[in-house]
Amino acid sequence: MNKINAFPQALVDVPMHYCPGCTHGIIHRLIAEVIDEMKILKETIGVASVGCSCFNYDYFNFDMVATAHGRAPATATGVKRVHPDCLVFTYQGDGDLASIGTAEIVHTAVRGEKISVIFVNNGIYGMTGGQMAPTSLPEMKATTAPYGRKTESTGYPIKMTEMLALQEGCVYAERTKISSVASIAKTKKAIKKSFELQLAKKGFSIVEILSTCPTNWGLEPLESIKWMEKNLEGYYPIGVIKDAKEGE
Amino acid sequence: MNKINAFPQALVDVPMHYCPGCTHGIIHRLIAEVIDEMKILKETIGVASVGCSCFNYDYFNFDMVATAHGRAPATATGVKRVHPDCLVFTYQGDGDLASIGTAEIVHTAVRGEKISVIFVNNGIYGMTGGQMAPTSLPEMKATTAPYGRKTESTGYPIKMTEMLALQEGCVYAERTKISSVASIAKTKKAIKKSFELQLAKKGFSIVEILSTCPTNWGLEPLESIKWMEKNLEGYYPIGVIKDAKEGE
Amino acid sequence: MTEKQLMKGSEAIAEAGIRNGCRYFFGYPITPQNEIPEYMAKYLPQVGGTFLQGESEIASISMVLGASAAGARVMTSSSSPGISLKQEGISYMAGAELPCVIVNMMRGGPGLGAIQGAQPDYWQATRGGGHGDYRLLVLAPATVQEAVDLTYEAFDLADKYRNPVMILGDGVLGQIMEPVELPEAKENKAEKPWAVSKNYNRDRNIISSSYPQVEVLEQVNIRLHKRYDEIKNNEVRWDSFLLEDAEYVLVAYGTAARLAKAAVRMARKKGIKAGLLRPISVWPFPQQPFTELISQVKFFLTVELSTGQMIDDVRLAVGKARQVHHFGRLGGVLPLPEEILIKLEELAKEVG
Amino acid sequence: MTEKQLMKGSEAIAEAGIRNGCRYFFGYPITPQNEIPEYMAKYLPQVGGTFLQGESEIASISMVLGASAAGARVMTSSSSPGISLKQEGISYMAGAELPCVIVNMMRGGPGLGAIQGAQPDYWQATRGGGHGDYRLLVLAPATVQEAVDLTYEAFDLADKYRNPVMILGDGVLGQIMEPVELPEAKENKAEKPWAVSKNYNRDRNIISSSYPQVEVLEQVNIRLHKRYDEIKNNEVRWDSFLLEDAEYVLVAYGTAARLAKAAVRMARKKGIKAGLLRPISVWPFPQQPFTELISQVKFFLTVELSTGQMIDDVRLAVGKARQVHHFGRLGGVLPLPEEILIKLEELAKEVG
Amino acid sequence: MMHKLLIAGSGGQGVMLIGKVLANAAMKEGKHVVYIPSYGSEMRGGTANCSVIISDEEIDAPVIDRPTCLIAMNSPSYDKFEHNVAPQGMVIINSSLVTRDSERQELFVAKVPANEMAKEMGDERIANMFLLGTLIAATKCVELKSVMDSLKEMLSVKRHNLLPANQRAIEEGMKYAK
Amino acid sequence: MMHKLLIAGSGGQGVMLIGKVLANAAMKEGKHVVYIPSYGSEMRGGTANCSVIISDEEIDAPVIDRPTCLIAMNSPSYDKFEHNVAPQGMVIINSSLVTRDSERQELFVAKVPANEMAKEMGDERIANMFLLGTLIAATKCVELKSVMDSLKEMLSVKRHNLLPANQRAIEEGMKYAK
Amino acid sequence: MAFIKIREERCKGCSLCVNACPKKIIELAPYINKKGYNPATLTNQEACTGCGACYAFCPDVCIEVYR
Amino acid sequence: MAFIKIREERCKGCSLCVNACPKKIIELAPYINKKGYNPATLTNQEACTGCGACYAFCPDVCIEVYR
Ligand SMILES: Cc1ncc(C[n+]2csc(CCOP(=O)(O)OP(=O)(O)O)c2C)c(N)n1
Ligand SMILES: Cc1ncc(C[n+]2csc(CCOP(=O)(O)OP(=O)(O)O)c2C)c(N)n1
Ligand code: SF4
Ligand code: SF4
Ligand code: SF4
Ligand code: SF4
Ligand code: SF4
Ligand code: SF4
Ligand SMILES: [Mg+2]
Ligand SMILES: [Mg+2]
Repeated sequence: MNKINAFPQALVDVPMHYCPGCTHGIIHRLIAEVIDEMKILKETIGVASVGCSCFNYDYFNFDMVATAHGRAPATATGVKRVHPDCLVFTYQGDGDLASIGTAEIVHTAVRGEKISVIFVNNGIYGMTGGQMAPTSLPEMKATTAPYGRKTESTGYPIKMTEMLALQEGCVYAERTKISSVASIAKTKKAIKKSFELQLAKKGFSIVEILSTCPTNWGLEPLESIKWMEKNLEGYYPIGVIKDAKEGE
Repeated sequence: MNKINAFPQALVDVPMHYCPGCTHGIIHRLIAEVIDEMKILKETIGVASVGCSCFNYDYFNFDMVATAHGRAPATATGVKRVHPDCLVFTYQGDGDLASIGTAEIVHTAVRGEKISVIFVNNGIYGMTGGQMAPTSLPEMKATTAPYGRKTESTGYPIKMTEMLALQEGCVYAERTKISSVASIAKTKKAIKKSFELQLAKKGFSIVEILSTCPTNWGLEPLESIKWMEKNLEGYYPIGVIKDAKEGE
Repeated sequence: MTEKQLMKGSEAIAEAGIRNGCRYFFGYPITPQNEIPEYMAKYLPQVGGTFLQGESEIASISMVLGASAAGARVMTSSSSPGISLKQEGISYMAGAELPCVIVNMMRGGPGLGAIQGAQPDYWQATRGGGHGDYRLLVLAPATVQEAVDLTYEAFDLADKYRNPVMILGDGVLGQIMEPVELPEAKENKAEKPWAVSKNYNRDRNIISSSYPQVEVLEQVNIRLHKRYDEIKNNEVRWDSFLLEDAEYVLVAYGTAARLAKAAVRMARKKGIKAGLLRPISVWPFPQQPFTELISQVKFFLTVELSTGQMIDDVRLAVGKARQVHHFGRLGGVLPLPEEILIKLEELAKEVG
Repeated sequence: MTEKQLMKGSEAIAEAGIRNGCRYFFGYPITPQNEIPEYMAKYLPQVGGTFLQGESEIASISMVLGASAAGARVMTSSSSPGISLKQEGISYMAGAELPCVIVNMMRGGPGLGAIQGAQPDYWQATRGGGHGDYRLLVLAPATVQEAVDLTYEAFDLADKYRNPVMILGDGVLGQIMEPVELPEAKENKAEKPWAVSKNYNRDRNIISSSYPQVEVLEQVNIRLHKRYDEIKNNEVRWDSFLLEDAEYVLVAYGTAARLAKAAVRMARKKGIKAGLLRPISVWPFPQQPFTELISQVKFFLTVELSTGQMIDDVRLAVGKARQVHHFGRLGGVLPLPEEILIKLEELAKEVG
Repeated sequence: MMHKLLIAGSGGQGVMLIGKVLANAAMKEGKHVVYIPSYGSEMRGGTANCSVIISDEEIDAPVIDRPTCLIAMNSPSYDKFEHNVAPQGMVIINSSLVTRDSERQELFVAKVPANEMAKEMGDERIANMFLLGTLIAATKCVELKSVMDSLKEMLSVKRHNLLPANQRAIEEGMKYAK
Repeated sequence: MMHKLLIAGSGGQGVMLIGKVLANAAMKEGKHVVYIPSYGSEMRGGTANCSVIISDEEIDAPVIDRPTCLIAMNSPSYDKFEHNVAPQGMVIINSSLVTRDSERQELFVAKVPANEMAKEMGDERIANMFLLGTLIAATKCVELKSVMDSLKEMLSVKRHNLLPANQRAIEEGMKYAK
Repeated sequence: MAFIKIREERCKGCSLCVNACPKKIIELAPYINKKGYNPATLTNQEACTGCGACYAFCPDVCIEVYR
Repeated sequence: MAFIKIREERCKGCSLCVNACPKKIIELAPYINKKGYNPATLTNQEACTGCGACYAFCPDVCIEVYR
C-alpha cells in the first residue's frame, strides 16, 4: 500500500485562497508536479503576475518574484538574463496577459526570450470581480459588460496564443484545458514540454490553459467546467498551435 | 496649359522639417491628396504620434490631435467615439506603433475601431537618432545595436501588420512602399481604400508603408530607397495582407 | 428638495458625473473603485453615452485625451497603481490644456500593497506625479454627499480652466453607502470652440502639448501658471469644525477628517479645546485659514492615512510659528478616533 | 591621480555605472539621454554585461525589477515623459525593497514639451511620482565630474538601503562634455542573500510588494520609513559657496546651481554679499544648513528651471523667519547669470 | 443613541442584504446612517461582513471598533468577531449553524435557529430575515415598517411576491429578542 | 581669460569636431573647459552648432550668451549668430560659402576661403581645420601642439595618416589670423 | 485494494472529486469544516480502484491516493 | 508642350526628382538657397512631357507640373 500521489514538493502545504472549485489550484499542482518530476525545484524561479493568482508565491515552494499587472514577461526577462541557467516561468491570467500586458508578452515572444508562459484563460477578470476581459465571449455578461459583450463596440475575443505563435522567437505554443482526467494530463504534458524546451535553450514558449471562474461566471464548479468546454473552447480550440521544430 | 498638380489643399504651405529626401514628406502629400479627392477636408481629424512626424499637425490643414508616444490608436478611439462621422486616422512610426504602442494598436484592431492607421515603417527610430526598432533587420546597425541587431538576444523583426490582420476587427491591411512612381500611386490607392472603408463604417484598417531614413541609415536619399527595396522589402513583402470582405 | 437615496461612494460619483453631462468614460478595473466603471457601463448607454473599458490605464487616459480633445465631457477613474500609470497621460492633458475628471480611490501602497483605503498619494495628486511642472485641481471629499457635489462641480471646473480635475478619495469613501441628495441632471452645453470636430465654419484646431521652441514653451508654462494662480484665487475650499475657540487644531482631509472629527468631539467632551480644519481642495491648499488661526492655537496635528504628506502644506502655511505634529496609520489600517484622541492628549500634555 | 578624460555627461554616467559593477541596463530611447543606452549598448557587452532595449519604459523598469530581484546591479535611464511612465514600476521596486539606479535627464514639459534641459520634475523625484508613500534617494549632480562620482556611489547606496536611487540631471548635464577623472573599475561583490537565484543551500526567497493584510502592510510601511529616516541621517549632501558672510543666499541644484554660482561671483564683484547653497541630495533635503544660516541672512533666493518646486523644501527648512524668493526660466530656457543677478539686486534693494 | 451593527457570515448568506436593508430603512426614518461593506480578498475566503451605523446625529467615523450588536450567521464569523462586541453588547446568533455558547457572560445573546425556521417556511435563503427581525426588535434601531418599505424598494418588482414571506420571517425573528 | 567660442555651420561640415578637438586640447593644457553641443530638432534643419568655454578658472555657467569668438562655416549660421558676438569680438568666416560683409564694424573679422583651400589640398572635408587654425591663432585659447595631440587622440588609429594634412590645414589657417 | 485519504481541513467542498470519481464513491459530508465548507468524504472504500481521478481534479490538493 | 516650376525655397536638394525624371532634365543648381541647399532646376523645358514623376517623388512638394 503506497501513497501514489504525494503532496508535491514544489508546493507549500498551506491552504490556497482560491474560490471552491477554481481550476487555478489544479494548474498550480500540475506545475509543481512537473518541477518535481524534472528535479529542478532549486533551479526554478517563478514570476507572479496580478490576478487571482497574484499570491501564488505563497504556494509555490521555490523562489518567486511578484511584479506589476501585465509586466511579468518583462520581469521574467530581467530574471532570466541574470540567471540563464534557471527555469523561469510566468503565470498570468487573461486580463494580465491579453489586456494590459499585451506589449510585454508580444515583445518577449519576439525576442525569443527563453522563458515559459503559463497563460490561464478564464475569459474574465477574476480577482477584481468579474469585469470583461479581451477574451470574454460575444454576448457574455460581465460587470463591465452588463448587457453582454457587444462585438460592434468591443470587438471579438483576442487570440493571443495564435498571435504569439506567429513570432519566430516562439518555439512552442499549445492550448489545453482543465476538464477531464485526460485533459488535465495533457495540460501537464504541455507544461513539461515547455519547461524542457526552455532548459534546452530553444526559445519562448506558451501554454494557454482554458480555465474557469465559478465565482464570476455565477456557476457551480462543475457547471463551470461544462460551460468552459461548451463556450470558451468553441472559440478557443485546444491543440498545438505551434510545435517545436526539432528535437525534444 | 494647366497646372496639373496643385499644392494640396489639405497641406499647409509651410516648409516641413524632415531631412532632405525623407519619404515622410511624400506620404504626407499622398494623404493630403486623398483627402482633397474625397472632399473631406472639413471632416477629417488626424492624430499625430511621437516620432519624426510628431509635428505633422503643422503641415496637415485640418484638425489634429497630438498624443503621447505609442498611444495614438487609443486617442483616435476617443476622438472617433465622439465624432463617429469624421474621418479619423493616426500617423505612426515603427517605434511608435510596433514597440511602445503595441498594446494600443492591437486592441484598437481587436475592437474593430473605425479608424485608419498610416504606419510608416523605416526600420529605425528616426527622431531620437537611429536607435534599433523592433522592425530593424537582423545584423542592421543602429545606435543601440552598435554591433548589428543580434537575433539571439533581440529576436527577429516584428510583423505588426500581419498580426493586426489576424484580428476580426481589422477589415483591410496592406503593405506598400515608396520607391517608384507606381509604388507611390499604389500607396495612395491603399490610403484611399482605407479611408473609404472607414467612412463606410466597415472597421479598422491599416496601411503599412515601407519608408526611408536617409539620415540614420547613413545613406543618400536615393540609395536609401534602393536599400529599402533590397533589404526592408525582402523581410516585409509588399501587397495586400487582408482584403475587405465585400463591397468597396 | 429631492428625495435622498442610499448610494455607494463610487456609484454616487459615477451618477454625479452623468448628471453633469459626462457622456464618456474610459477606464480599467482596479479595486477599490470598480463600481465606478461598472456603474458607467450600465447607465451611460441609457443616456446615449459611451463606456469603454480600455486595455490598460494608459490606453484609458489616452482615450480620455482623445475624447476631451473632441469636446466631450469625459471621466476616468482608478486606484493608486493605476493612477501611477496615467501620469504621463495626465501631464499630456495638462500640457494640451484639456479638461477631464480623474478619480483616484487611494489604497495602501507602495507597489501592489493592499486594497483597503489609505491616503498615500497626496503628493502625487497635489505635486504632479507626472513630469513637467503642471498642477491639477484636486478635490478631496469626506462623505458620499460631498463626493457627489464635488464630482458634479468638477466637470464645470475642468471646462472652465481647461485643466484636469482630480477627485481624491480612498477605498473607504468608495465602498461605504450613505444617503445622498442627487443634483439635477443636466446636458453639457459647454461651448468648446477649441475642440476638434467637423470644422466647416472655422479654422483648423490643433491640440498638442508639443512646443519644440523653448521660448514658446516658456510662454505656455507662464500661461498655465497664471491659470493656476487664478485657480488659487478662486477655488480654495475648506471646512471647519469648532475652530472658533480651538487651541489644538487637527488638520485632515477625506476619510481621515471624519476620524479626526470624531476625535475632536471626544476631546471636547473631555474639555479639551480641539477643532478641525478640513481642506476640501487639497490643491490649491487653503493657506489663509491657518494664518488666521496661529495666534489662538497651541499646535497643529495633521491626521493622515500616510506617514505625513499634507503636513508639508500645513507647515508651509504655518511656518515655524507653531509645531505641526503628525498622526497616521498606514497601509489601509484606519486609526480609531480614540487613538487620535490619545495622541492629542499626549501632545497637549507636553505643551502644558 | 588617473588622467582626465573629456566626456559627455550622459556617457560619463554610463561609464561610472559600469565601473561600479553595473552589468545590466534596460531602457528605451528618449532625448536628451540617448547617449546613456547607446554607451551601454556598446560597452556592456565588453565586460560581459547585458544591454537590452525594452519595448517601452514600462517594460524596461519591469526588466530592471526582475534583474534587481535576481541580484544584479542594474540601471535604467530616461527623460521626463519616460520617467512618468516608470512611476508604477518604481513604486513596486520601492515596495519590494529592490535596489537600482534610475537616471532622469529632465527636459521641458508638461506633455511632450521640448527636449532642452529643464528642472520641472523635482517634486516627482522627491515626493514620489508613483503611488504609495515611498521615497527615493535623489542625487542631483551639477557637473560631469559630480555626475560620475554620484552615479558611482549610487549603486552602493541602492544596495545598502535596498531602495532605488535616482540621479536627477537635465538635458544640459546630459549633453555637455567636461574633463573627468574616472573612478576605479570594480566588480560588484555585494552579497544579496535575499535575491532569487538557484537556491541549493537556503530557503526560498520571495520578492513582492503585495501585502494583502493591512496590518502587515502597515509594518512594512513603518520599516521602510525607518529606513528613510536612516537615509535622512546618513546621506544628506550639499555644497556651499561663499556662505560664511553671505547676506543673500541663493539656493539651487544641478545646472541651475552653476548659473547661480556665476551670478554669485558677479554679485561679489559688485560688493554684494551673496552666497550659494547647493543641495546635492535633494531627497533627503539638507535642512540643517538653513537653520544655521538664518540669523546672518536677509533673504533666500531659489533659482530653479521651473516655476518653483524646491522652494517648498527651502521654506520648510526656513519657516517664515526669512523671505524665500524664486527665480526661474521655463521650458528649456536657461537664465543667464546676469538675469539672476538683476533679480538678486532688485530684491536686495527692497530689503534695503 | 448610536447603533453600531456588525453583520457577519459567509458569502451566500445574505449578509450584505441585511446591512443594506437596515441602512435604507434608517435613511427612510430620516436618521443618519453609514453602511460599510468589507471587501477584497477577504470575500474570497468565504466569509463576508458588513457594518451599519445608525444614529440620530451626524456620523463622523465610518468605522466600527466595537459593535453594539453583532449578527453571527455562521461559526467562523462568530469566532472572529465575538470578542469585538462592545461591553454589555448584543449578539444574535444563527443557532442553526453556531452551536457553542458565548464566552462572554455579560453579553445579551439571542439564539435564532434561522436556517431551520427558513427551511420550514420553504425557502432557506430567507434565513437572514429572521436574524434581521431579531436585530430590529432587540436594538430598536429602526421600525419594522421602514424595514418592509426598504425591502420592497430593494427587491426587484418581479420578486415582490416574496415580500410576505420575508415579512413573516422578520416578524418571527422579532420574537427572539426576548 | 575666458574664451567663449561658438562654432556654427551645417550638419556635415565638421562643426562638432572643431569643438571637441578644442575642448580636448584645453583639457590637455590643464585648463577648465566645457563643450556644449546644440541638439534636437535644430539638428534636422541642417544647421548645427556647438560652444566651447575655455578658462583658467572654474567654469560655472555652461551657457554662452555672447561668444567672444564665432566660427561661421556657412551663411545661415553667420546670419543667425553674428549679432550675438560679444562687443569687439571675433568672427572667423568661411569665405568660400559666406560672401556678405559683417554688419558690425567693431568686430575682428577673418575671412578664410576654407573650402577652396581644402579642395586644393585634395580633401574638401578638412575645410573645418583651416578655420580651427585661424581660431587658435587669433584667440590663443590653446596651443597648436595640444590641438594636434588632441586630434590624434580623437581620430581612430586607421585615420592617423590624415594627421599631416590636418596639421597643414591648421597651420595654413593660422596665417589668416592677421 | 486501494483507498484515498481526504485532508478535510483543506477541502472547500467544490464537488469536483465527487463528479470525477468513476466509482461514484465520494460525497460531501453533512457537517462543515473549520472554513465553513462541507468536506468531501469517501463513502465506500472497497470500491476504490486508486485510479487517482479524484486527486487529478482536486484544486486544493486535498486527496492522497493509496494503492 | 509641358513644363514644371520648382519652388526653390522649399527644395532641400535631395535629388529624388533628378532621379525620377525619365527625361533626365532636372539637375541640382550650383548655388544654394536660403536654407543652404542646392535646389533642383529644370535644365531643358522642351523635353518635359509633364509626366509628373518629379512631383510624385518630391518629399517637399516643391514641384508644379504644367501641361
Ligand atoms: C496597474 C493595475 N491595474 C489594475 C489592477 C487591478 N487588477 C488586479 S487583477 C486584475 C485582472 C485580473 O484578471 P486576470 O488577469 O484574467 O486574472 P484572474 O483573476 O482572472 O485569474 C486587475 C485588473 C492592478 N492591480 N494594477
Ligand atoms: C514616452 C516616450 N518615450 C520615448 C520618447 C522618445 N521618442 C520620440 S520619437 C521616438 C521613436 C521614433 O521612432 P519611430 O516611431 O519609428 O518614428 P520615426 O522617427 O522613425 O519616423 C522615441 C523613442 C518619447 N517622446 N516619449
Ligand atoms: S474569482 Fe474566479 S478565478 Fe478568482 S479564485 Fe475565484 S473562481 Fe478562481
Ligand atoms: S531622421 Fe530619418 S525619418 Fe526622421 S526626418 Fe530625418 S530621414 Fe526622415
Ligand atoms: S482513486 Fe479513483 S476510484 Fe478511488 S476515490 Fe479516487 S476517483 Fe474514486
Ligand atoms: S475536489 Fe478537493 S476541494 Fe473539491 S470537494 Fe473534492 S476534496 Fe474537496
Ligand atoms: S514632369 Fe516628368 S518629364 Fe517633366 S520634369 Fe517632371 S519628371 Fe521630368
Ligand atoms: S525632390 Fe523636391 S526637394 Fe528633392 S531635389 Fe527635387 S525639388 Fe528638391
Ligand atoms: Mg482571468
Ligand atoms: Mg521609424
